[in-house]
Amino acid sequence: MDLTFTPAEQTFRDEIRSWLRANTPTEPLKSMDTPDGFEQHREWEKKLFAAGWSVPAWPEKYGGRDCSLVEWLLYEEEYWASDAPGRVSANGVSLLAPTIFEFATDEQQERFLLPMASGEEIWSQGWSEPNAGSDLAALSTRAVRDGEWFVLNGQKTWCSRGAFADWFFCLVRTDPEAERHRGLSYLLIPKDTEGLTVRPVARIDGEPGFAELFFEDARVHESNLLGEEGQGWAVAMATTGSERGLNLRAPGRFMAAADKLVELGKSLSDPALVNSAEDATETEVAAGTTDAVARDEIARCWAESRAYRWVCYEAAERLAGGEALGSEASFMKIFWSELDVAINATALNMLGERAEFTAAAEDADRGGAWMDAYLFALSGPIYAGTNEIQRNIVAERVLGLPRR
Amino acid sequence: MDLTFTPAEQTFRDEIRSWLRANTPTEPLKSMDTPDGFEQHREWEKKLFAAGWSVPAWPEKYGGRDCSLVEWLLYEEEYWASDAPGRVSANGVSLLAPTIFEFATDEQQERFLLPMASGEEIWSQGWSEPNAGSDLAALSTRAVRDGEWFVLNGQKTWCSRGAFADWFFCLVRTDPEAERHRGLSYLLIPKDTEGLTVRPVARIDGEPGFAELFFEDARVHESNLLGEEGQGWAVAMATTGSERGLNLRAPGRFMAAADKLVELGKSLSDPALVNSAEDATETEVAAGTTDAVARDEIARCWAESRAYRWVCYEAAERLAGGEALGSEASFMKIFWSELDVAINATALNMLGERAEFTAAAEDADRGGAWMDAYLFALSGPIYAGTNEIQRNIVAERVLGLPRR
Amino acid sequence: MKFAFTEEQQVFAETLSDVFAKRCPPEAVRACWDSPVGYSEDLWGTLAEMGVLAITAPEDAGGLGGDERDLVQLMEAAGRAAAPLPLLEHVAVGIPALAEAKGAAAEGAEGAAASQHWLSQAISGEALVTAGVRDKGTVRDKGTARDKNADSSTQIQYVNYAAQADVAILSYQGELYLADRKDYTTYEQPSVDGTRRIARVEWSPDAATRLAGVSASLTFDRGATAAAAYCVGLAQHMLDATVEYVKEREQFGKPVGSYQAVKHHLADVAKAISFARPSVYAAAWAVSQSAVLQRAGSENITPENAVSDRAQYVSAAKSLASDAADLAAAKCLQCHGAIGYTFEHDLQLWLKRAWTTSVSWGSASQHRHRLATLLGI
Amino acid sequence: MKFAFTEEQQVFAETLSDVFAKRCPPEAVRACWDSPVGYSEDLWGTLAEMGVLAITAPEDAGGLGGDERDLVQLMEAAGRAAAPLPLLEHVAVGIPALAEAKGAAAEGAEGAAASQHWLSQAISGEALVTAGVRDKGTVRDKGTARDKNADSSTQIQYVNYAAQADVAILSYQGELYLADRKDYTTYEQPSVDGTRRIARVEWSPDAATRLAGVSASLTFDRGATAAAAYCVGLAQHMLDATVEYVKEREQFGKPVGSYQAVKHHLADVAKAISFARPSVYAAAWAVSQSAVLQRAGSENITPENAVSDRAQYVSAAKSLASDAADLAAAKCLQCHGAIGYTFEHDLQLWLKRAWTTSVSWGSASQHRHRLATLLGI
Repeated sequence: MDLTFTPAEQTFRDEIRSWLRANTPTEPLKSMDTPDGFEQHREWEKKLFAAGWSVPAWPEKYGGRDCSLVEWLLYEEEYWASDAPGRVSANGVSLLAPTIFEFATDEQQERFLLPMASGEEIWSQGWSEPNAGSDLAALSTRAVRDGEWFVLNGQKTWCSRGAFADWFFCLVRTDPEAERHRGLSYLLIPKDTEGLTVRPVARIDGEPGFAELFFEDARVHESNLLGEEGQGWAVAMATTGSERGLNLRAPGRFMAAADKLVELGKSLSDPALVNSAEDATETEVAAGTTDAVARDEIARCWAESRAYRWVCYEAAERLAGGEALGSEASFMKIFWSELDVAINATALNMLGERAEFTAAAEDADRGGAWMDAYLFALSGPIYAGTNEIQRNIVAERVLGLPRR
Repeated sequence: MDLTFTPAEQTFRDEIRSWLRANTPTEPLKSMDTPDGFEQHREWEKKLFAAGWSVPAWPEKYGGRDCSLVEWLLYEEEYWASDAPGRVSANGVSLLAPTIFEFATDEQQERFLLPMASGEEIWSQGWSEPNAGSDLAALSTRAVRDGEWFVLNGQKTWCSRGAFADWFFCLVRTDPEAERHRGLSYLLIPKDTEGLTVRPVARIDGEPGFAELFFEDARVHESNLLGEEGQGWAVAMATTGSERGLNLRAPGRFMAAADKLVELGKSLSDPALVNSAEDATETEVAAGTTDAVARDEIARCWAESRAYRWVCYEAAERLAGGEALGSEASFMKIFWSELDVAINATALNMLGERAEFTAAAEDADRGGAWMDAYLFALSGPIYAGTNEIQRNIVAERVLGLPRR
Repeated sequence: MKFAFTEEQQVFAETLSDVFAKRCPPEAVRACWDSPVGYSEDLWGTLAEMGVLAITAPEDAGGLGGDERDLVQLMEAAGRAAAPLPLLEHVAVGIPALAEAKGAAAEGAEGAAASQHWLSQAISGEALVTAGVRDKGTVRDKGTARDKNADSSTQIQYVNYAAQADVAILSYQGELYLADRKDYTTYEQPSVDGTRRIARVEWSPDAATRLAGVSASLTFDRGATAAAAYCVGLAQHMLDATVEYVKEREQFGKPVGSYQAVKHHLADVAKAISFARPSVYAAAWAVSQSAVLQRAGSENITPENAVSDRAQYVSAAKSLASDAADLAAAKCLQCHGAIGYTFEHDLQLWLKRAWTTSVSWGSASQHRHRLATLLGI
Repeated sequence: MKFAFTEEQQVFAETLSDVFAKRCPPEAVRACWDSPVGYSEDLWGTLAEMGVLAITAPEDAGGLGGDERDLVQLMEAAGRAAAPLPLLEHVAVGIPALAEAKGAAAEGAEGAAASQHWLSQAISGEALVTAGVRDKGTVRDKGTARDKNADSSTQIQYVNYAAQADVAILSYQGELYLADRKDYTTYEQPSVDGTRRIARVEWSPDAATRLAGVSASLTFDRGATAAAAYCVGLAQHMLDATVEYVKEREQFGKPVGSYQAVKHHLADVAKAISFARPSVYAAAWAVSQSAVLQRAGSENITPENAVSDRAQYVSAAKSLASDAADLAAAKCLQCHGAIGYTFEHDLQLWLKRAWTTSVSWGSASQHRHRLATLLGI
């Protein structure tokens, strides 16, 4: 048990920190879910890649640094602490890439990994369907073999970044006779596929953060099949592990958010701004001050952000020792998604009547970033398997409670 | 919408208040779940009855005052505000009596109601069985007809006040062929019935607050059948309505508890006792002080106690207008039981290291009453149908969600 | 003690519910996002014609002489529809304050005179009144433009419909003032809720326009009670809509509403609403009684007690109602899943009104803070 | 960075788990309710023989030279067994403080000398050490007998095992003192947890017995960290026992553990434990490092920072662990239903230790208060 970073780890940390300090855009980029903002973020990905900081945990041949898990956690801590832009390539890098490393042919790895790392090809996930959300195995998009080709018909939905993405990784039904999670296959589909229509869908914030995909006799070549035909479920489940576990939401992100919350607490805790108790029978209800209730919540959020950190360092140690994460990833997904909501809700509660101001409001705190982050956080308990489903998984697979 | 009490209501309130002020024991009685304490509480019931304050909502012929529901709510407010002893007769008066008024023969009403009101006969409920708790319809205690008699075999459990009670009201299976809630009957059983063994069971606080009943060929006369044979479920459900609704836990009880919590908050809020922030890097973690987090919780508890009050006055108005309460009683049961836990948990949290002290500890606040009340409150979310079952009822019967 | 509305009040509330159902469907709410005034002037005109704007005005001023008990279910119905209308500012707060501004002290004479003018305009709907009632001015928010402003007499507030209104009732150091639109400057602050029209208001209090005889504290409590009722309505609609959705939506071969986790989420919402609502009604009663006492002067109850009691009722009600709206928003979004997270789905219209209304006129924790102080802690 | 225990530490923890499983079953815990000392002297003797009491003592004093990293899993195992033993007071807090009381300033010479005497007695188990570490003495609880006492030099604290111990380490104004049993008076305060032996201690600090060179702050954090580990163990056992129970217990024809509400209650408990535990381990590491720094004097890191960092780690850990224990107690009781509410059932033994341990050495909210201050808010 030694939580001191080694000199090598410290050097690694210093290197990314310096690079970020020198290169992080001083002005925030536009939302990655707008046409302009998407391209701005793609340019940032290219810059990261050029400096070798796009995918540090990947092998060098694909643009990485072969860094250790601990170093990757440090990288994420530094990344988010620096206020660097969000990662428009995250769906590819975090969700698809682990699957490619595990299941793809050499040719596929050669074809897909470098453009993914460099930001030239941005990926979006096409799994959910209107009638297959929590119950993913119920999906019904058909892919019928026609020689070397699959012919697709059906609809996908909730494809994040899908409005502007270059490629989609999809789960489709290749064997209509097989039940539920059998008979599925995993396909990689370019956006310009004939017969594929991409309809942008606005998220709660009004930006087209989602897309719907409509397949009408869309033809996808068998070279784009990931893993074996009919084995799509097994292939996909490797990715859901990544999605719920370390890969998608590293603790650095929440540590940085909790630290910002502490700063907000400090900035509002000037005693001169705090409502005195004697006034309370008057009309005043204090706005925008850090009362002790908020202090309690801030401390809780901060402690939880660090708890997640230690959980991840502990998991990294076990993963480095050859163990797998398994169903515990469900714990993490519940934890970070609810922590993220709590951090931003606490901030909004402290901001009082200014909480609702958007980026367009002159008086918004941090350019409306708290409300933006809150809106984003609200999706956390829903996507990648609702937290209700995750709690079932914890209860059944970790605790061993009976399924029914 | 007029929340001012009428002169008549105010007079009624003044009368009970004066009587309680003059008659409430100055020293707390012993626990009603000890042999001595039980008899002390029975004496108190007799005193209440003699003054006409045992069952004010009952008809005069059974010792009541025929008071209105609003008056009864006022009576309860005054009763609990005065720190009068707990009601050892509550199971009879609140749970059984409404059923007797609705289902009993004239002879049974004559036989049972006056001794119940006067405290001469204290009742205990015998419904749950080791394998029929939440799933009450699964109960299996058999009652076989033998002429004018029922012959009982089986076991009952969680009979509150059962260790010292004089009578039990039980739900038993008279038709073994009928499924679940069919084929049950409602029997009134004296404690000295041959073949009935009463085993006291200690509650979490160590006092024999429960009893188990063992029936071995115990004979109960048919004159003690309440309602018709085989109709026990319908008869019993009238009682569970009472149990969950207004009758068992009137808001006055929680208003008084919340008021005591406010007093505790005041007594601990002396600024001289509050830890100053500068000390916090030192070893001190303040104990026994009212910080703003506790203030927030106190205010929440107080607001909720009043919310329950208004819910009950609104319900009283509807009941007076001839409407029935129905499944909304499940709301109330969830609400008061969780409020009761919250009130006492807040107090214990404020007391810090003194929270754990019992009545035997010289330095306990209010003679350890907070911990006693907390222990008692913990049973609330469990008994009379767990709060999980109540939430199912709300969802299915009030909101109309599908059962499965 | 009679905890019930009159039949007249019930009929009125149902009538208004019908009007909102017909005239303020989700598409109408959505349309207000792009309207400069943020509300349907057409519907507002209809309400004026129906006499709704006159409810809280005294009969001798041409009003209906109603009070908060007549208004509370209207606000709740407006909440159910997520109706973006200046009902709170104009009807619940503005008109009663204008009506009370008579028999004013000398220094407020101008305010009193002006208030009579604006009162009749407000009742007819010819003029729009808004209100921003805060404190004595000693407490201010960091991060506003206040700090940039060298003139220390300039006061800052955030006021809904400030730019759209003809006249605003603004508070300064525990007193209320009447400010003509030309007497204050507005800087619009776009809100996450596209139907809000919040502006930073900069103005300099002028003793001549003080609304003498009008209690700022009572006026604040009117706003808080109206906001609380609106919160209850918002929560109720979100619950109803979600119950319908989870009955229909199937996953794993059965309605998601048959899963116990979903049931318990929604049971919690139903419970929160059921316990907030009567407290809001009680607060409306308390405000109405407090206003009577203040008008009549002390008789049986000292006004001091009445004020304290009223504020307890109001803070209890708003804290419960804000919490109910916030809980409903969180749970109903979760039970909808991704579809509820889209801009296309109507749920977002209610979510955003819930987030903003639960905070305005005091958030739950701010009102608990006030309540604790009132209780002497 | 290596977030893992050594194989030696793992084996040690497993060995102790086995000892507790065999020697401290629920009947043994129950027996301690009626024992005057409140713990099994027999088992305590066995631990002394095994060298467990020597873990935290330096090698040059005849100890094993271990630190908090060696201790933390032992405390957790003790919590799983609800073991009523003075491990926290004696091993986690008392012995390290005695060991550090050397090179004392002149005024503390007597304390330093005495501490060497008590240290060897404590390691062997011949003497029992307890500890009550609070503040500078400026903050006191109303309702204690303090107010009755005219002599203002008399200090009051509540200390577990105060009457049973041979010597107590007590704090006054941020300094620690060594108090022989004869130097303080005890008034036992019966606790809801029948294995606790809390007494009100009255004593007068004597400069001659000051433990110079021993940080009261570090000593407090040792106690808080040990209590946090114990809380995690308590929570884990309650969860395990409840999982077993709900798998077996049937209602409506199936195990109650198959109902989603029960599943989610227990998933929440499992999550709370999983996230508290690594934080407690990190706190143990931070305390051990802080102690090294304090012994060595400042080298790379200023001791000031180290103290602040350590306290952040500890307060984060204790708040999470206390919350986990409280949540586990609430949910596990609820999932047991009435059977868990009886004195006969063993669950109550854990519930009561959870309620008391979650509060002692700082409750969750008290530690969050401290943490917020440390973070500069």
